[in-house]
Amino acid sequence: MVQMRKTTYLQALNEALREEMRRDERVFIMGEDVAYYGGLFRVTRNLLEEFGPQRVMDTPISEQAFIGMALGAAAVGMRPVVEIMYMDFTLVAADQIFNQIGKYAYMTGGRVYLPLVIRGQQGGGKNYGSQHSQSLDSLYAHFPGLRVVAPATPYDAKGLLKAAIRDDNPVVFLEHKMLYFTTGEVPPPDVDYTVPIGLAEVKRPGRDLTLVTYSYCLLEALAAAEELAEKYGIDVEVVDLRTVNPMDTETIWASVARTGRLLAVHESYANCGVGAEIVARAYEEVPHLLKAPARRLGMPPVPIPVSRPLEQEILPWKRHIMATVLEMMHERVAYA
Amino acid sequence: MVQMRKTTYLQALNEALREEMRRDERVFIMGEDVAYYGGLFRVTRNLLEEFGPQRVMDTPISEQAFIGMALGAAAVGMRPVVEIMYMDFTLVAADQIFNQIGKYAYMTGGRVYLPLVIRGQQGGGKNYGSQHSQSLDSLYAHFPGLRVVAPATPYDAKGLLKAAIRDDNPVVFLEHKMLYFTTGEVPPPDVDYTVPIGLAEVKRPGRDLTLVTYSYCLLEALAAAEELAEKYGIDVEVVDLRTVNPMDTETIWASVARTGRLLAVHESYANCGVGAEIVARAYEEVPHLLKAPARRLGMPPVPIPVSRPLEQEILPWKRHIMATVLEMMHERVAYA
Amino acid sequence: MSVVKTITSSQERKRGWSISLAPDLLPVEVPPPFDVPPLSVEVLQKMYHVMLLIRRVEEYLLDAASEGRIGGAMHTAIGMEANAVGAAFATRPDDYVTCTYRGHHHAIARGLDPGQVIAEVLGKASGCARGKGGSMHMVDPEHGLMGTNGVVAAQVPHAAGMALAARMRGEDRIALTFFGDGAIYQGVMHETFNIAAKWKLPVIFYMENNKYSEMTPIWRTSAIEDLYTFPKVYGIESIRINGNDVEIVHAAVSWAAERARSGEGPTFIEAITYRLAGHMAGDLETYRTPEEREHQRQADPLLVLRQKLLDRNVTEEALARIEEAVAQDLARAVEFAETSPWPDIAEAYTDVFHL
Amino acid sequence: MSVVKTITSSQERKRGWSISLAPDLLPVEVPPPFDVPPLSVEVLQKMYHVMLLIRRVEEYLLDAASEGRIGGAMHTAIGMEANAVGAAFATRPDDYVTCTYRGHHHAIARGLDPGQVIAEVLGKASGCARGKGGSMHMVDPEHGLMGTNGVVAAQVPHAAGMALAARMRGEDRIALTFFGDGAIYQGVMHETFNIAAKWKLPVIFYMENNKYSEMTPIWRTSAIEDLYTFPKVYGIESIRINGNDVEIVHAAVSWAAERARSGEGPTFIEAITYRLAGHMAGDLETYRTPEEREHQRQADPLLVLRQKLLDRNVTEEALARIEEAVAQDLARAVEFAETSPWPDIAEAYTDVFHL
Ligand SMILES: Cc1ncc(C[n+]2csc(CCOP(=O)(O)OP(=O)(O)O)c2C)c(N)n1
Ligand SMILES: Cc1ncc(C[n+]2csc(CCOP(=O)(O)OP(=O)(O)O)c2C)c(N)n1
Ligand SMILES: [Mg+2]
Ligand SMILES: [Mg+2]
Repeated sequence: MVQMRKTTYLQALNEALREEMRRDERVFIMGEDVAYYGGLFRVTRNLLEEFGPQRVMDTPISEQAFIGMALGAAAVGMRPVVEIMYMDFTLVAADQIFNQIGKYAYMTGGRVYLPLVIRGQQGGGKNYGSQHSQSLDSLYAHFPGLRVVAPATPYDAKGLLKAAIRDDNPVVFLEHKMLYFTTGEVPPPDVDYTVPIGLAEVKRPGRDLTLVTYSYCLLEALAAAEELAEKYGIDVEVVDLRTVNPMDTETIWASVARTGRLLAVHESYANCGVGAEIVARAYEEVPHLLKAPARRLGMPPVPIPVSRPLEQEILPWKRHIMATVLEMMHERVAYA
Repeated sequence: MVQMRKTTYLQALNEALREEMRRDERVFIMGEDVAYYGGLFRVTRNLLEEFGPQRVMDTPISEQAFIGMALGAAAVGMRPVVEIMYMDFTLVAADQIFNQIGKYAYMTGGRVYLPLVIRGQQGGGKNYGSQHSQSLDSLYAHFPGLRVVAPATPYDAKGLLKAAIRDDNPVVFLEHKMLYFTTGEVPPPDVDYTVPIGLAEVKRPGRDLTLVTYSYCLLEALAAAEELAEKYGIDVEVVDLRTVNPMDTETIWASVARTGRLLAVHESYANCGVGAEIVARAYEEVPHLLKAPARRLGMPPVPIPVSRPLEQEILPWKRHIMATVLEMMHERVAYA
Repeated sequence: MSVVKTITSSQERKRGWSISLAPDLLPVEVPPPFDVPPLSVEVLQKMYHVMLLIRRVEEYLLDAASEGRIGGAMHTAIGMEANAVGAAFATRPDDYVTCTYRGHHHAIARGLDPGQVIAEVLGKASGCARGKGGSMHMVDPEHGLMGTNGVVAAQVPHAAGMALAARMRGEDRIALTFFGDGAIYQGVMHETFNIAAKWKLPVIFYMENNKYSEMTPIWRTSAIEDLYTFPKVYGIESIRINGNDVEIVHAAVSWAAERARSGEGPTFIEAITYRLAGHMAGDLETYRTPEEREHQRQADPLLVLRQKLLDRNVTEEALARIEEAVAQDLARAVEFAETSPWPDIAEAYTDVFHL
Repeated sequence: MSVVKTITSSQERKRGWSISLAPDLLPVEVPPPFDVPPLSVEVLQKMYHVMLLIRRVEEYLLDAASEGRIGGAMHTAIGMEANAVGAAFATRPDDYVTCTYRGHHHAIARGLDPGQVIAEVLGKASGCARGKGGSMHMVDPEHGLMGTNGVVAAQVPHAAGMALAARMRGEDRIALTFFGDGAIYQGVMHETFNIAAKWKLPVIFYMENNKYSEMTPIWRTSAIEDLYTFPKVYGIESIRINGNDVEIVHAAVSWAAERARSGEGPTFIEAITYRLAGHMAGDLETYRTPEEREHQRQADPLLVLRQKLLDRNVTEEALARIEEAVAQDLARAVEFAETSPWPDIAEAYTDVFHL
C-alpha cells in the first residue's frame, strides 16, 4: 500500500502540473505572472526552472487572446493549461470560453476537439469584494461543452488536475482561495494516480439528510455536519460532488435513497445555480425518494461586499448550512 | 377606452424607442448598424432621421467599449439604450455587463446607479447555429444586479421597453428573432402606457397545470395548451413571466394554488436555468401546493445545431411541451 | 506591377477614404516589399478553375437561400475569391487556417470537397461538420482548415495558438487567419497582435477589406484610415495589396509565409477587395448604390484573371473547357449534397464531448 | 525643463527598456508640446500637503493590513502620488474621473475625505461606499470620482462614456481615466481608443507606468517599447512625462484638459513613475531587487517636491508645519474610521438596485 504524506492543496496542484508536464511534453502553461514569479498564488512555482520559458509563459493581461490561443494550440494537438488569476476575469474572455471552446467539438461535427484546462481560484471569505470573490461554477455548468471540476481536498485536487490535463475535452478547473493552505493525505510524488472526472464521493456517511456540495463549501458542510450531530443528533451524509459537470447524480440519488432528504450547497449565486439544478433533477428523476422538499443554498442575489460582517452574512457557510438543515429537519428537531 | 390597432412586435419596439427619445432627451442609442441602416433587424429604423447622429450612433464592432461607455454615460445621468445584434455577442462584453454594470450600484454603496438598457434579439428556430441562436436569459438572471425582461407580445414589448428605459437600473431587454413579425393589439402611438417590470400575467387561464414561460416560448406554450385541451381535455394555465428578474413568484404561486402542478419552460439552456430556479423556489416557498413533482423544460446541454431536423429536435417547443405536460398529467391521461 | 489600386469617389475623397478598386484606379502609395513573379499559365488555369467553382457554388447557395432552403446567416464571398485562392496556393496543406463566417471560398480553396460544403450549408449529414456547423462553420482538418467562426475576430487568437503549437514542436508549419475590415476593432485583435509580435509567432493576419462591415462602411467607425498601418505599431510587418488579383495575393502570402517559416514572425496583409453580393443572403443592400456595385464588377477577380489568361495566350477554348469542367464539378457537388440524408436525430446530442 | 528622465540599467539597456527615473537620469527624447510654468509656492505647498497625506494614509493602511485588519487585495500608490495630485489640481471638481483598484491617491487628491477612504478600506459603514466596495472601489461623485475598479482596464470605456455624455449635453466637462502600464493589452483599451479618437471625445487617458504589472515587468510582455507611441496610431495626441514631478504632471494634464474642453479630442499621457511599495499589501517583492527599489527612493515624488519647495525659499519650518498638519489630518481620519461602526447586516442586501 502506498505510504501517504500530508501536504497542502497548493503543493498538490503544483505537483500535478509538474508530473503531467514531465509525462507529456504537449502540456504547457500560459498565464499572468505564472513563469518568473510562479503564479500569484504560487501554484506554478518553480515550473519555469524545470521546463523553461517555452513551456511556462508569462502573458500580458490579455485573457481573450491567450485563452483563444489555448483553443488554437489544443485544436492542433497540444495540451495547454491556462491560469486565470481570479476566475472572475474569465468574464473578460467569456466569448472564447463559452462561444468558442465549449462549442468547438460540436460545431465541427467532432472533427476538432480541445484538450485544454482553464484553471484558477475563485470564492469568497477573504474580503476581496465583488470582482475578486465570485464562484462561477454555475456559470460554467450552464453552457454546454465544458467539464467543470472543483475539488476540495489535496488528494482530489492532484488527482483531478492530472485527470483534467489528460482529458480530451476542455476542463474548467476551479480552486478556492480558502483551500490553498489546507492539508491532507496525498500519495508521494512518484506515485501516479488520477481521480476520475464525473465521480462524486461520500465524504461523510449519514442517515438523515444528503448534503451535496463541492469545493471549499465541503469543509463548511463537514463542520456543520459535526456540530449538527453533536448538538442535535442529526446525521448528515455529505456528498462531495467534485465534478460539477457532468454531474454524478447516481451517487447523489443513491444517498438520497438512504436519507430521503436532499440539500445542495454551493458558493456560486443561488439564482439559476447548480443547487437549483440538483433540485430540479431530483424532481425529474427521483421524486419518490424525497421525504421532504429538496432544498438548495447558494449566494443570495447580491454582489459580494468587502466589509467582513457583510461578507460573512451572505456566504452560504456553516451557519447558514446548519440553519437550513435544521429547517429541513424541523419535525425531528421539534421533537428532539 | 383606447382604440387598439394591430401592429408587429418590431413596429412596437420601434415606436417605444421613438416615443421615449421624444419624451426624454437623455435617451440615446448606440450599436452596430443602428443609425444609417436602422438596425440589422430594423428595430431602430428611421430614428437617425428624426434624432440625428448625436443620439443614434453607429459603433464599430467593439461591444466591450460601447457597453462600457453606456455604463459611463448612465453613471452621469444619461439613459443609453445599446443594441446588440445577436445577444450571443454579449459574451464578448461579459465583464462589462456582469462585473461592472450589474455591480456598480452595490460597489459604490448606492452612490452611482445606472439607468441603461441593453437590448437585442436572441433565440433559435431559424437555423442560425451555435453562436447566433442562444437564449441567454438564464445567464443574465444568474448574476445579481440586472433586470431581465423578455416580452412575447407587441403590447408587452412596447410597454416593457418604455418601462425599461424609464427604469433607474440596468435592464437587459430580450427580443426573439421569431417574434419580430408576429402581430398583436397595441394602443396607437400617441397613447402613453408602460407595462411594469416584474409583473407576470396569466395569458391563458386553466385548471390542470401551471405552465410558466416567456418570450417566444409563450406562443409555443399557448399552441400546446390549445392542442392539449382539444385532444386530451387537459386545461393548462399559461403564465407569461415577461420579466425574468425580478421574478413575480406571487403570480406563479397563485396559479399553482389553483392547479397544483407546475412546469417552467424556456429556451435558454435547462442546466442551471430559469426553469430549475422556478422549481427550486417552488419547493422552498410553496411545496404544499404541489400535487405532483414540479418540472422544467429548457434547451438540452448541447450547442445549437444548424441542421433543421436537429435544431427542431432540441428546441423546447410545442412538441416537447406537450410531451412533458402529458407525462406530468400521466394519471389523468391514462384514465382519459 | 502595382499592388493596390484605388479610386476615391468625390464624397469619400473628402474623408481621404478609398472605396474602390475598379479599373479607373490610382496606384497605391506603398511599394510592395516582395516581388510578384508571373505564375505559370498552368497554375493560373488551376486557380481560375477553383475561383470559378467557388463562384458557382456560392451562386447556387444564394439561389437555394432565396428558395428558403437555407436558413440562418449565409455569407458569400462573391467577388473576393482571389484572396482565398491566392492564399491557398501559396501555403501548404499542413499549414493551419482559420477564418470568419464568410468562409466558403477558403474552404473550397483549401481543398474541401464542394459537395461537403454545400451539404454543410444545407445541414446535411454528409456536410464537413455533419450539418451541425452550417455555413459559418466550415472545417477540414485534413487540408488545414481548422474552423470558420461566427463571432467577429474570435478566430484570430486561435490561429496564433496554432502557430505557437507549430513553433513549440519545432515544425515549420505556419498559421494563416482571415478576417474582415470590421474585425479590426474587436479588442482581441489588439491582444493577439501584441502577443504574436512579442513571441514572433509564425502567423499571417490576412484582412479581407471589402470596405463594409455588415451595412456600415468602415470609414464611418474607424479612426484609422489606412488599416494596414495599424499593426506596424507592434513592429509587425504590414502591407496593403490588391486582393482581387490572385497573382498579387499569391506573391504576398508566399512572401509572408516564407517570413513566418524562417522565424521572422507575423505579417499583416490588408487586401483591398469588394463583395459583389450582399453581406448575407437576403441583404437588401440599401447602404450602397447599384452603380457602386456595378462599377466594381469591372474589378471582378474572375474577369481580372480571365483577362490575364487571355493576355498570356490561353485560348478561349481552353477557358471554355475549364468553365465546362467547373459546371460538372458543381453538378456533382449539388447532386451529392441534395441527395444526402439529413442527420439522424440522435446526432443532435453527440459531439459535445470527445469520448 | 526636461519632462521625462530615464536611466537604463545594463540588463535593461540591451532590450532598450528604461526602468528607472531616479536622479542619474537621461533626458527624454520627446520635447513636451506644452509649457511647464512654475506653480506658485502656495499651490505647491497645498500639493505637498495632499501628497504627504496620501502617503501617510497608505502607510497606515499597510500597517493595518499587516496586522490582519484588512483582507482582500489592497494596493497602495506609494511613490506615485504626484500623478494623482498634479492631475487633480489641473482639473475641475465637476470633471469625471475613473481609475483602477490602485486608487486611494486619486480619491484623496480629488477631495474625498481621508477618513472615508480609510473607513471604506476597513469595511466600515462610514466608508465612501458604505464598506461594500473596499479598497478597490473608491467613489465620490461630489468630487467627480465616479469609481475605481478591480478589473484591469474596465474603467477606461466608462470615462469615454462620461466624456460622451458631457459632450452630448454641451457641457465643457471632461473625463480623465487612470490605468497602469499592464492595462494597455486588454482589448477594451484598443476599442475605446478608436471610438474616442473617431468621436473626438473630451477624455484624457492617463497611464501610470510604474514598470510592473503585478510581478511582471512590462517589457516582458509588451511588443511595444515606448508605450505612449501606441495611441498615436489612432491619431490620438500622445505624450510621455515624468510622473514623479507634480509640476510636470499638472502642466501636462492642464494642457490635455484644455485640448479636450476646446473640442480637440482625447489625449494620452504616459507618466513614468514607480511604486515604492509592493503591488499589494503582503507582496514579497521577489521580482525586483531591494537595490532597485532603494535607488528609486531618490526619485520619490515627495522628496522631489520637498526639494523644489526648499529651492523656492520655503523654509524648513513652513514644511514642518505642513507635516504637522498632515499628522493631525491623519489622526482625525484614523479616529473617524476606527470608531465608525460596521455596517448593519441588513446592508448586505441593499443597493443592488436603485429603488
Ligand atoms: C462580436 C461580434 N459582434 C457582431 C457580430 C455581427 N456581425 C457579423 S459580420 C459583421 C460585420 C463584419 O464586418 P467585416 O469584419 O468587415 O467582415 P465582412 O463581413 O465584411 O467580411 C458583424 C457586425 C459578430 N458576428 N460578432
Ligand atoms: C482583466 C484582469 N486580469 C487580471 C487582473 C489581475 N491584476 C490585477 S492588477 C494586475 C496588474 C496590472 O498592472 P498595471 O496595469 O501595470 O497596473 P499597476 O498595478 O502596476 O498599477 C493584474 C494582472 C485583473 N484585475 N483584471
Ligand atoms: Mg468587411
Ligand atoms: Mg504597472
